[in-house]
Amino acid sequence: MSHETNSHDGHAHGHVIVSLFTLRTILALLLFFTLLTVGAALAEQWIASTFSVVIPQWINVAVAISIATVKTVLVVMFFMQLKYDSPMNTLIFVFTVLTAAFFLGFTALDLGGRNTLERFKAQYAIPGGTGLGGDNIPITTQARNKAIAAGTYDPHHDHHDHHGAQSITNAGYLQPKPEKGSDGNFSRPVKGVTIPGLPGYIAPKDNHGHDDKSEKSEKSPAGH
Amino acid sequence: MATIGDIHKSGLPHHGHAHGHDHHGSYLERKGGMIVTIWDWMTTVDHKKIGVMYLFAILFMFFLGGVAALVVRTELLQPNVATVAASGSVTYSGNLIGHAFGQGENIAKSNEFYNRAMTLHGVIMVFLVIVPSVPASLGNFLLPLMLGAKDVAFPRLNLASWYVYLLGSIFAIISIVQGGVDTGWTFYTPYSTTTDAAYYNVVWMVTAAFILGFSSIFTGLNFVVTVHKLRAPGMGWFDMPLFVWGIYGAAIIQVLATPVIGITLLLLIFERLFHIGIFDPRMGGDPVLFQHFFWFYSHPVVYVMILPGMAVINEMIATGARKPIFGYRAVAFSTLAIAGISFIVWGHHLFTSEGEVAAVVFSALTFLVAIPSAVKVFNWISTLYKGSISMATWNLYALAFLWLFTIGGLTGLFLGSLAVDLHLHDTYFVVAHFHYVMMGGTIIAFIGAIHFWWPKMFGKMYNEFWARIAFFLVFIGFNATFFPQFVMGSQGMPRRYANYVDVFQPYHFASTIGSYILALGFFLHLFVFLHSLAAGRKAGPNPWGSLTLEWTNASSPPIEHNFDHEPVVTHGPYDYDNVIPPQTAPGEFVLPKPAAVAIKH
Amino acid sequence: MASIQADPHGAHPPAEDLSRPYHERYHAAHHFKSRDHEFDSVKMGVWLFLGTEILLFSGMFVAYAIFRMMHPEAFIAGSGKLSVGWGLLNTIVLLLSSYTVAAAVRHAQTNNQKWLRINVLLTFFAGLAFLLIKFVFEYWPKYSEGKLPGKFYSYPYSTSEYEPLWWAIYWGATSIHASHVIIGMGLFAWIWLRARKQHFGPGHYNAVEGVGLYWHIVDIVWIFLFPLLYLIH
Amino acid sequence: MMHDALSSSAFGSLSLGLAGFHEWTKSLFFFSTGASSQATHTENLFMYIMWINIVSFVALMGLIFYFIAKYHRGKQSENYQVSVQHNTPLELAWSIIPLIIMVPIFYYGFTGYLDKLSAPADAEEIMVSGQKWNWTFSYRNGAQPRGDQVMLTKSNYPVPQFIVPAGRPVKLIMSSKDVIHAFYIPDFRTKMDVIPNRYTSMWFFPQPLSEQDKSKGGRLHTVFCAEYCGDYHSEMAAQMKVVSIPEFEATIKQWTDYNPVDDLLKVGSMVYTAKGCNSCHSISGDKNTGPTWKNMFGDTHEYTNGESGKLVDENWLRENILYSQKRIMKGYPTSMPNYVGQLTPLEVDALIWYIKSLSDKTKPADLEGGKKTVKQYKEEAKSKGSSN
Repeated sequence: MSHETNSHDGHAHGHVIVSLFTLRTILALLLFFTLLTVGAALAEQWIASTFSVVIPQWINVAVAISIATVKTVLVVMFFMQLKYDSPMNTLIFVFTVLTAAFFLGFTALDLGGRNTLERFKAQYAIPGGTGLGGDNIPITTQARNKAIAAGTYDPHHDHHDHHGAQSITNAGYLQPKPEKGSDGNFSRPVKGVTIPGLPGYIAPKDNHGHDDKSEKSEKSPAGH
Repeated sequence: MATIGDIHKSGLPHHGHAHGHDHHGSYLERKGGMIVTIWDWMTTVDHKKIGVMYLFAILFMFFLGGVAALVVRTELLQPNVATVAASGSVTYSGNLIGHAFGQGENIAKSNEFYNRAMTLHGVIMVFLVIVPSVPASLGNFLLPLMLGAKDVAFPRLNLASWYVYLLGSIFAIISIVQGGVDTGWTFYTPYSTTTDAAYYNVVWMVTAAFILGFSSIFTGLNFVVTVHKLRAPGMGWFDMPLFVWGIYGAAIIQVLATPVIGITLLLLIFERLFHIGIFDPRMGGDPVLFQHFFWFYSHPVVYVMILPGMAVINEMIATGARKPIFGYRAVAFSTLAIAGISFIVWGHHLFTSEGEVAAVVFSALTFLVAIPSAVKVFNWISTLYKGSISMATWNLYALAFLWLFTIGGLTGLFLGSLAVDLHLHDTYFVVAHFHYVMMGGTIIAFIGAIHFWWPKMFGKMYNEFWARIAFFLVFIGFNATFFPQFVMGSQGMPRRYANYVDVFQPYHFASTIGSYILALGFFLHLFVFLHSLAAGRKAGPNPWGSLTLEWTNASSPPIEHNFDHEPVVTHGPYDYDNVIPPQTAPGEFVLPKPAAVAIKH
Repeated sequence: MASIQADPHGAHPPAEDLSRPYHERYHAAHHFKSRDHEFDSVKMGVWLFLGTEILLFSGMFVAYAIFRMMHPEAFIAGSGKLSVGWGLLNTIVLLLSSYTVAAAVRHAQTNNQKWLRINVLLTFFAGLAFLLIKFVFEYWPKYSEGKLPGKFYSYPYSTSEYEPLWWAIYWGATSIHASHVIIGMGLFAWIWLRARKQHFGPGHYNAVEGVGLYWHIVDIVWIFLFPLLYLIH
Repeated sequence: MMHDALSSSAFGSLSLGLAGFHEWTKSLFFFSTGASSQATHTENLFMYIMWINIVSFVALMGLIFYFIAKYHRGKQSENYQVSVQHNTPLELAWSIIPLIIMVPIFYYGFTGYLDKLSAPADAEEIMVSGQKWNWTFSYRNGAQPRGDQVMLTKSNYPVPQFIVPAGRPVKLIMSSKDVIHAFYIPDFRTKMDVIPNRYTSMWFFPQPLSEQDKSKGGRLHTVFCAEYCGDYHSEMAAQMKVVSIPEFEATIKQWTDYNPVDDLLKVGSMVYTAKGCNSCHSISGDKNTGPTWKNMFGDTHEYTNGESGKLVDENWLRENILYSQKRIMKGYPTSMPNYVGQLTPLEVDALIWYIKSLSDKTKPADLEGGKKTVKQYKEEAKSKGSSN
């Protein structure tokens, strides 16, 4: 194979030089869309709080993701020059995104709905794993207890540090998750079954034998 | 159509010519003293040297993993039997290896020892042996040669991948030296994040797998670009040897799937070290999410293992039968189909843990993968038709591959079928199935391929007689080891058991004896190879009479820059009907004169 | 990244005319036919590498999506505790740096050495600014308040039991992204040092192009992280 | 089935032959047949796939051997011929025919799977909990198995026996306390993972008892853990006993409490296995995940929080069982859960007596209190309660 001997062949095919004007236009568009997505999120909160309407979560998600996608397409086509590049590189990019989409899609197909399907069983569900040691108090409660014990807990603390509006709107967005153990969305009556021997959300009551558990059909869990 | 004359014009290095190299020495030629030579190998960017270094590293790791397998099989020779003395003290017998390592008196310790050996076997064989086996060693060596290129696209990245592989191996060995891990090679959470097996060992081992992923990515990325950009003049996509197609398909999967195991293992390390909660159900995390993450990589990687195995089979079958591969395009497209489908079937590893909808969808998709695999097998068998079938060791391995892979593939039907899988999941049936595919497929193809390309790589012939004896030992040992496991599995023997109920003992016994025969066969192969290196006869450039570029246009072993002149492709890789392959075997492999050649011109 | 670049010195250093700038006398590595052949191969390699980056981050995005579906209330509570202002500023910084890097490639193509260096330097400092904002105004306050993943969580005013999980996703995703920014800054420092020696010009700018593409992907990841973490509630 | 075949007279001998052959081939792969309705479905599907496999394998390998015999290189020159390099109809055929063959495999796998998952509404529900390395069961009235422990392997590791009614659908609702396990009943050809943060379920319909089964008092099936879970994974089993419905009802009623005539020592030994103490604490003196109970009573130990020198007595034992996270003995992991709320006072007392009885330092005379029966204990507790 002979080495290339010419000094250079200038701008060979495939080497497209994008003009600064194009680059600046794209930058301006990107900045515009950035402000738009923030604006959309704020506007949505404002609408929800001012008119006391519930805006479904998916609208928020769809708007944000769509704008992000438009921005990505701009970056990929012009800054990364896929528009002028070999189609092979576009193919690589598209296949990669497709693979990621399969990854997300099929995982969500399984896990996305399972917790809601089985929520009625939550009363008994035992969070296994031993990341926190033997006690079963949620880590958020532990943190609060610690702060209370240290005397640094402020009961009037604003829970929503940065978004003033959110504390109002959250009520609209949130379908509050039923307390563990409440029968709110039980599909069938609870039989008086507890699982003896399981640690967890069953209230620690020292002096009950198994024999009288069957009478107490609605056992309330420890409500931390 | 090309004639014999064309080939000579295109530069077949003749026996004499190859050794009369004017200024181009063999790539194996020493550059100076010992230190200079070692430094030369350590800093080389020559794909052939990197491939050879990979080959020896992989074979060493195969030895380590094999020893772990023998430990596992020996431990399972008999069930553990406890004898309770009148004083109340308990003694255990039956756990032979446990006794040998001083752990025989305590059932928990003995079981833990088994679990570590089992994990060691899995981790080493998957991450350090089978995934890099064919691509990193033979792929590195052969891909540029087959394409008529001087090197892979990014030689320094190639060297980097080798060093990353070494680094990963070192991490794995650190973990092993410190006592190993007992998580199983799948590292399922929350077991792997909470097991009391030496705390940092798990982190070492997971980090090793994480690092090895990068080695895999580098190799894959390199190969994809090489195949796209560095084909010799005149070589279109469908003029490439099918070996290249197989490696290409595997490389695509390596590039697209491996990053996901990277992030998975990174999160697992975080979880183990810091308990960030992503896989910890107590903090709202989800252990089944880990399984999805893990198998999103680990199922496609099954095809990273088997596609290169199939790739070498193409070359061996075609040369061995001296026939064009039947339905070249079907085989090439089935490679891509397997690579594509591999990304959407991972859920069949989770039939017992995932939701109903996902299970049904994944089951349906799983059956799709059977089609391209079946097409390949049919095409290979058809290739034998009216051929001239060689009985050399490497072709025996290719035929054995057909036998073993067919069993492995067909038994996959049981596991893809949901109702049956609920019974067979996590039993020895699964163990037998994936050993028939992974070992009977990839490793058998790999061992055969080493024989096939041995003369090209080292310029020496091996002893055919003893190699065939070793082959029969391996083939018989393999079937004796793993066939009983199918029966054991369908009867209900779960996998990863250190101990078992008595009824399974005959099968375990047969399996263990089989594994000893298998080991014997592999050791015999080792001696055959060592003997060849020390005292093998010199090999000509094309002892088997093949038509791909590395045989027709390069000497054995190849010169440093592969080819004297840049090869120009004038015939297809399997154009046996029209071209008499130049052949330089010393004696026993005389080729026929195809009548067709005379007729055609 | 760096090792993807093909051998810049070629197989045989040219003997002729060392006074000409490096990018003019550059020879492709010996196994390529021409500099264009090498350029195309390198670019394809970089794109494949970017594919692996996308899939690496896809793991974090999938985890985000799944946990969001499982514990929406934790994600709403956690998202409300982030500062949109700093997030927005960082987005703008990264977008600007994306522009400067695209401009740097253009100036390499047109042999405008001065503006090539300036743009590379600007990109480097944009990365630095991003990290400063991230660490000083986001990571540090959250760290000191105890808004940390999993076991380390100690912020007493949570409104959801699974808030530590949100912080695991937040810290995981942003720290992996930040580590990519740091790597990118290292690469730009390397590019700048080489640009000073006039290594890049119309005939040879593989490295600028490759590192630029990498930087754009880092930018794109942030384009998605910003709304997902800060804006969706 | 055999007797079905006999009853059809017309094709009696033929179908006996076929059915007998079918049963015989099945017996190569399964220990028992027809333990539940789903099991039969799975076995038949298995055998269907098996026959497809055998036919394809024999056909393919037959071809290979035929080709080798006919075209091996020894007789190459007269055999080597140019043949077609591809044949589109043939290749299409062998792509499409396997696809068609696989449709029923998928379909029957799918229906069988749904059948194994969706339990009828009137199923008998049993809660199953897995933990390292023990299964615990709980019936609808809160009863837990209090039968004898059985040894399935020869490794001296007792596993629980639980009962299910014959001829009534049984649904298992399962969850794990720690890592992932899998509940696997080989005879029923089904298993399901037991996962920490969610409930999984499976169901089956145990076939009615045969006369032979009845004479043995029930039919026994083995349960394995099929998902790797650590040191005792291979010992984590259970025995399922299929009994008649009346016996089932009577037994679970009896299991709601301990037998009134048993003494506390016996109850203690039952609690030891039923509550899974045996998975960590040996009684033989072997060190395990937890310290052995042999000679624990009346001895002193060091703890990770610096305490030492305290003589183990009844109160000390009570505190450390109920609030075990308070102090951990040196050299052992922190994995023992608090048992407060999970043991009845009776069980705690019984355990204490049991541990006492395992120590050489306890004189036989000191164990008199442990001879108290459950009935006596309860009466005492009642009188104490009323006096308060």
